[in-house]
Amino acid sequence: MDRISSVGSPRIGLVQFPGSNCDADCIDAFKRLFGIELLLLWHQEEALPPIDGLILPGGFSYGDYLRGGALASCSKIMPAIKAFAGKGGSILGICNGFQILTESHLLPGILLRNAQQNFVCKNVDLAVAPGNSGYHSRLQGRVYRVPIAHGEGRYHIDQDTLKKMEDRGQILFQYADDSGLPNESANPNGSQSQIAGVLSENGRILGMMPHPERASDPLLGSEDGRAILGAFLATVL
Amino acid sequence: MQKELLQQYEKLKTLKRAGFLAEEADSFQPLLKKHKINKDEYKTLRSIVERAPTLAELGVFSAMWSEHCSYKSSKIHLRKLPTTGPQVVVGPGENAGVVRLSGKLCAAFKMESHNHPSYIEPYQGAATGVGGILRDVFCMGARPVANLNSLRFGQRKHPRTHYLFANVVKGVGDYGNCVGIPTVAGSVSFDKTYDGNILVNAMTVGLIHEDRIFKGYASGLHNLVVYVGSATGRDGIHGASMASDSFSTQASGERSTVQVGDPFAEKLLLEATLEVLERELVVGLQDMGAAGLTSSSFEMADRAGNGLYLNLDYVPSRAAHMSAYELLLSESQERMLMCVEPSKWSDLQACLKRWELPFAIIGLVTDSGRMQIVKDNILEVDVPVAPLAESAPRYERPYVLPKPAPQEDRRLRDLLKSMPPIEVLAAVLFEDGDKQRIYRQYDHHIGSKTVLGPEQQGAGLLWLRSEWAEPNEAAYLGLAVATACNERYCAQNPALGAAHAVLHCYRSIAATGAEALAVTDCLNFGNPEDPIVMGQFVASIDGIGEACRELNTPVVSGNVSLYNQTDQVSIAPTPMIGMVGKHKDVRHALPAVATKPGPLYLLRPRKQTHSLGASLVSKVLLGEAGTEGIPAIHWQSEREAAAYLQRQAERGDLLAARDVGAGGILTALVKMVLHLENFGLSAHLAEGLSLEEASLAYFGECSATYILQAKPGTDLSKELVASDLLELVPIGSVHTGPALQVDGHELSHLRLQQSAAASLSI
Amino acid sequence: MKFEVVVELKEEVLDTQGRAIQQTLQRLGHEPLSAVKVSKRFVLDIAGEDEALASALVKTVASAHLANPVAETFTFRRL
Amino acid sequence: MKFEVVVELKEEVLDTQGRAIQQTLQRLGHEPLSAVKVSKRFVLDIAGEDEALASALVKTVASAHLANPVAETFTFRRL
Ligand SMILES: Nc1ncnc2c1ncn2[C@@H]1O[C@H](COP(=O)(O)OP(=O)(O)O)[C@@H](O)[C@H]1O
Ligand SMILES: [Mg+2]
Repeated sequence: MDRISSVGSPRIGLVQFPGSNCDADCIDAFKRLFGIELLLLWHQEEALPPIDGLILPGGFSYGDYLRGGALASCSKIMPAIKAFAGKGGSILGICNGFQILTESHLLPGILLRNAQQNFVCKNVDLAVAPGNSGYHSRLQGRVYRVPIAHGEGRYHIDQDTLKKMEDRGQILFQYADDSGLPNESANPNGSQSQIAGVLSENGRILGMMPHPERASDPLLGSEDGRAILGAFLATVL
Repeated sequence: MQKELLQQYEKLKTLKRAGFLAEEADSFQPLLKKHKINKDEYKTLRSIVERAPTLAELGVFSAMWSEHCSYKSSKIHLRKLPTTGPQVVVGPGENAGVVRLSGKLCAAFKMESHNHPSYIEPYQGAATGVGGILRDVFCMGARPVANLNSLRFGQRKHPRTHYLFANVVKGVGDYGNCVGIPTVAGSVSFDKTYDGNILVNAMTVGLIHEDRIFKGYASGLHNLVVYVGSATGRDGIHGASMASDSFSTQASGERSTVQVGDPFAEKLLLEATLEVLERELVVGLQDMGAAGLTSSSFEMADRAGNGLYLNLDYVPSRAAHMSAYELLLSESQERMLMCVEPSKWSDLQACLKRWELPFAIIGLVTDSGRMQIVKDNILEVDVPVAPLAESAPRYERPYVLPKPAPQEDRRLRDLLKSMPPIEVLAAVLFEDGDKQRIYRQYDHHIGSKTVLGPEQQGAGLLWLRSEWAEPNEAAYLGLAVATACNERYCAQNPALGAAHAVLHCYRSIAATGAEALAVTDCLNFGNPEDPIVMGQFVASIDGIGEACRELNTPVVSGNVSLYNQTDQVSIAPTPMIGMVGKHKDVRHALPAVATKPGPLYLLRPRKQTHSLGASLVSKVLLGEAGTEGIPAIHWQSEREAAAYLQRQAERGDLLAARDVGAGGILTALVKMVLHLENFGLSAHLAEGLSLEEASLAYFGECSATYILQAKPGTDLSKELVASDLLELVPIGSVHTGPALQVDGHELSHLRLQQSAAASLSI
Repeated sequence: MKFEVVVELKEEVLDTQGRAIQQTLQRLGHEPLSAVKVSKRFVLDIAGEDEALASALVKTVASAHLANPVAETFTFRRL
Repeated sequence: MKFEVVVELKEEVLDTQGRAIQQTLQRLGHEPLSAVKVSKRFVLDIAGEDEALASALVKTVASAHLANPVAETFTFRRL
């Protein structure tokens, strides 16, 4: 997909669903880290304005009263988002945004209730799994410390699809120990293969449970989100 | 719609009235009793209504005059609290208190209890408690940025404790997480005084522009009264009087419909309310809290000195055939009452629709000075507004002031003489369990402001980055928040204990490098009709008042929760304190845990004393408070210690600071590295002392004492506090590697962490 | 022996989940969907042969742990 | 017309909630309780008289929304 405008900063949209609550954090992070003003898109719009990339923020859309993201995945704006994805558009879904992406089948798998049954809020270390996507090549070679805060983050997928995803390099992030080894004892929610973030086949849609937008300043505990959000921006440049 | 309501209003006089209660009937006295209206109160009621009331009217009076809504037992004493100061923008009386942080940037905050509902249904009780306090803050126009919660449960081995704990924590977490407000600090303890009556106190802090503080009135003749939010069900009817009810274990099976919290609806209500206020679409707005539609409509009308006409047929309801009584008194959650000028109605409507909130016009502002409420063409309520509020009962209940008389208590000292300190330490450290069980379930990062959260173990600290602050302060301005109350101290000595609660918050705020600004409280006490309990209450107010005057932290909001008792046994006085402070530069924020190696110091009074009375070690080893006294307070020392911390933090010389509280110096010291795998410490606190003396120095509790960690290479002792009162003593250092040594005792991490794991099962 | 326990909110208690699901799905065009109630269902496997004993156990477990009597009711049956 | 929809985790998906409940209850002394499976139950109210139509709607709603085929299966019946 061509960029909307080749000069100036990219046009990035952010969808607000009823119950989205990490929208302000995303807006703030993009402004401070990259000087980018996100375009706010209301869930009831049926068409997207011209954009280069799209963010689905975290929160509890519709209270997550069915499964996380299930009700939002059928909101009015979704067909336009699917069309954007179909054209190879770049999308970043964070936490609830990830759930919305799996629920609307833009990403494989499902996010089930955490294995230990409780909501969990903490910093995790993320390792970058093998793969050749733009994200992989930008992010490989180090560990990222990023907060998580969710009750339904246990990634599940059937074995065959998992194998295919691994072969195609669709796994991006895995929960790891601080040395960067994916590790069951570092797995906060029982995710299959410690999966914390996955990509679409074309490598342009990323869904992840951790919140890179919150790791936006050393004063907040980590600035590792900058690299991750930067890798997303790189996919639209 | 306005026209239609006006027409209805014109014809009001022709309507049939609901039946007046038959005062001679046998059922009448029991009915009054059920509504907790006593003889004198009924006399007043009658003189206001000028006839016998209808059932709905009786319900209205009962709710408005309940302890919960009217503060009838506490008001005369609350007046003694200091409430003013240059930082105070809005003092007590509004939905929340407001203090100025910098420039036009203010913090609105309040704390509230939800004790009884949480005991009956812990998950929903705790959740709706959080919802209620959030609404109090955002209906002033403030955007909530932090939640805190203070929890008190029965002993860990009490059969109900695990269930209550697990569900209260889940309820607090699920609600705050879903609305998207970080829970950045709190407190918890387990004590047998709460076996039959737990405490769930929730606090919210919001940010607001000084010129945009909203105090809503139902003003403007014929303006529309609009109901916004979830439909009304038969939830928590009598909630307001239940909150003032005491428990008996027998009655715990008999319940009205539980209130269910809907955090998703709350989030929509929050966004819609802030938008409505920002765009100035309404003249009045009030959340429907305790006593629901009744208290919100009366408050709104009373503040404007107006009357209201309401037609309950328009109230969205969830259950069939709800009576006027039920509609007026239901405590269904997530609802607001708004008052709008007809010209703004279409904008308001569009805004509410966008947020997918149900709404309905239910009435009009009138100049009658009366509350006139109709349902099914029957006039159900017709009472004057102002007298009802003005004549609310006030009680000067008899009280007996406590007279603490501490005495030496050898039992604990003898025990300490015979026990290895390391064993005592393990027991003390984990008495309240590992607090991760709580705060892991609370989102404490959302909002991207949390510089210090529960992982840093002290007060919460938010980085505000607000353009409303003074330009030279705006970039790194911080808001510090804390809550505390040591119920053991309060049981022993209510006045001094309450002062300690204020001090505890003050110290943990000072330990971040911030300056304390103001206080909110939540006064949890037993039955005020018991002169001893009332005496505890009065003494506590004195203690809080003294502390707040001495520390220059006025009380700007608060809440009173009485009748916390089971089977006639009242809880220990628990005046929970919440405090906010201002941090000038969050780049110099001090956590209460070590993050790097560096030298350690003890900042303490030159004449330090260690007290064992009502100490944590006494609770753990003796199973009771003992008879010795609790630490005395020396205000000047406290102020100097806090000022010293702020100064040193600002200079950038410090890495961490922790106030010494329950459990004494050794406990505080070990907690600074306990959760870190990569750091240990070596320190000397009581070398050369006898075991009894050493244990006293380790676990005795004290005042004006902090543990500081300096940046490596900084020698703090060079700039020793130039004070006659305080001294700074080097005690060792934090180093890399797990070894943990104090006075030659090896306190291996492993051992301690095992006890941490064991404490998981409450 | 398998038993099914169904735990439902009492009639008068607000079903926040059901309401949100119903409203959203109706807005999506499923107009005839006039109400949704959400409940929990447990399938319990009880070791042993004695049905009366097993059924008593199910009842105990359901009333003491699976359902919260303040807000919920339960029914159970053998599968 | 009322329908019941039951949404269950597929056999191969670990039911962590069921396992947690089973373990806790067994620890509390309910030894014969050898397995617990948790599922969701929805009661849908469909306006109209035509059962075939209603039943088709229930099926659509269940398969598109109430159950996620990646991990769940559903059954439904008229009540
Ligand atoms: N109920 C609670 N909710 C949120 N945080 C809590 C709660 N209880 C304790 N905490 C947090 O845990 C940390 C340690 O608690 P504190 O009461 O200060 O213990 P200590 O005795 O170790 O000083 C603090 O940061 C506090 O805010
Ligand atoms: Mg502390």
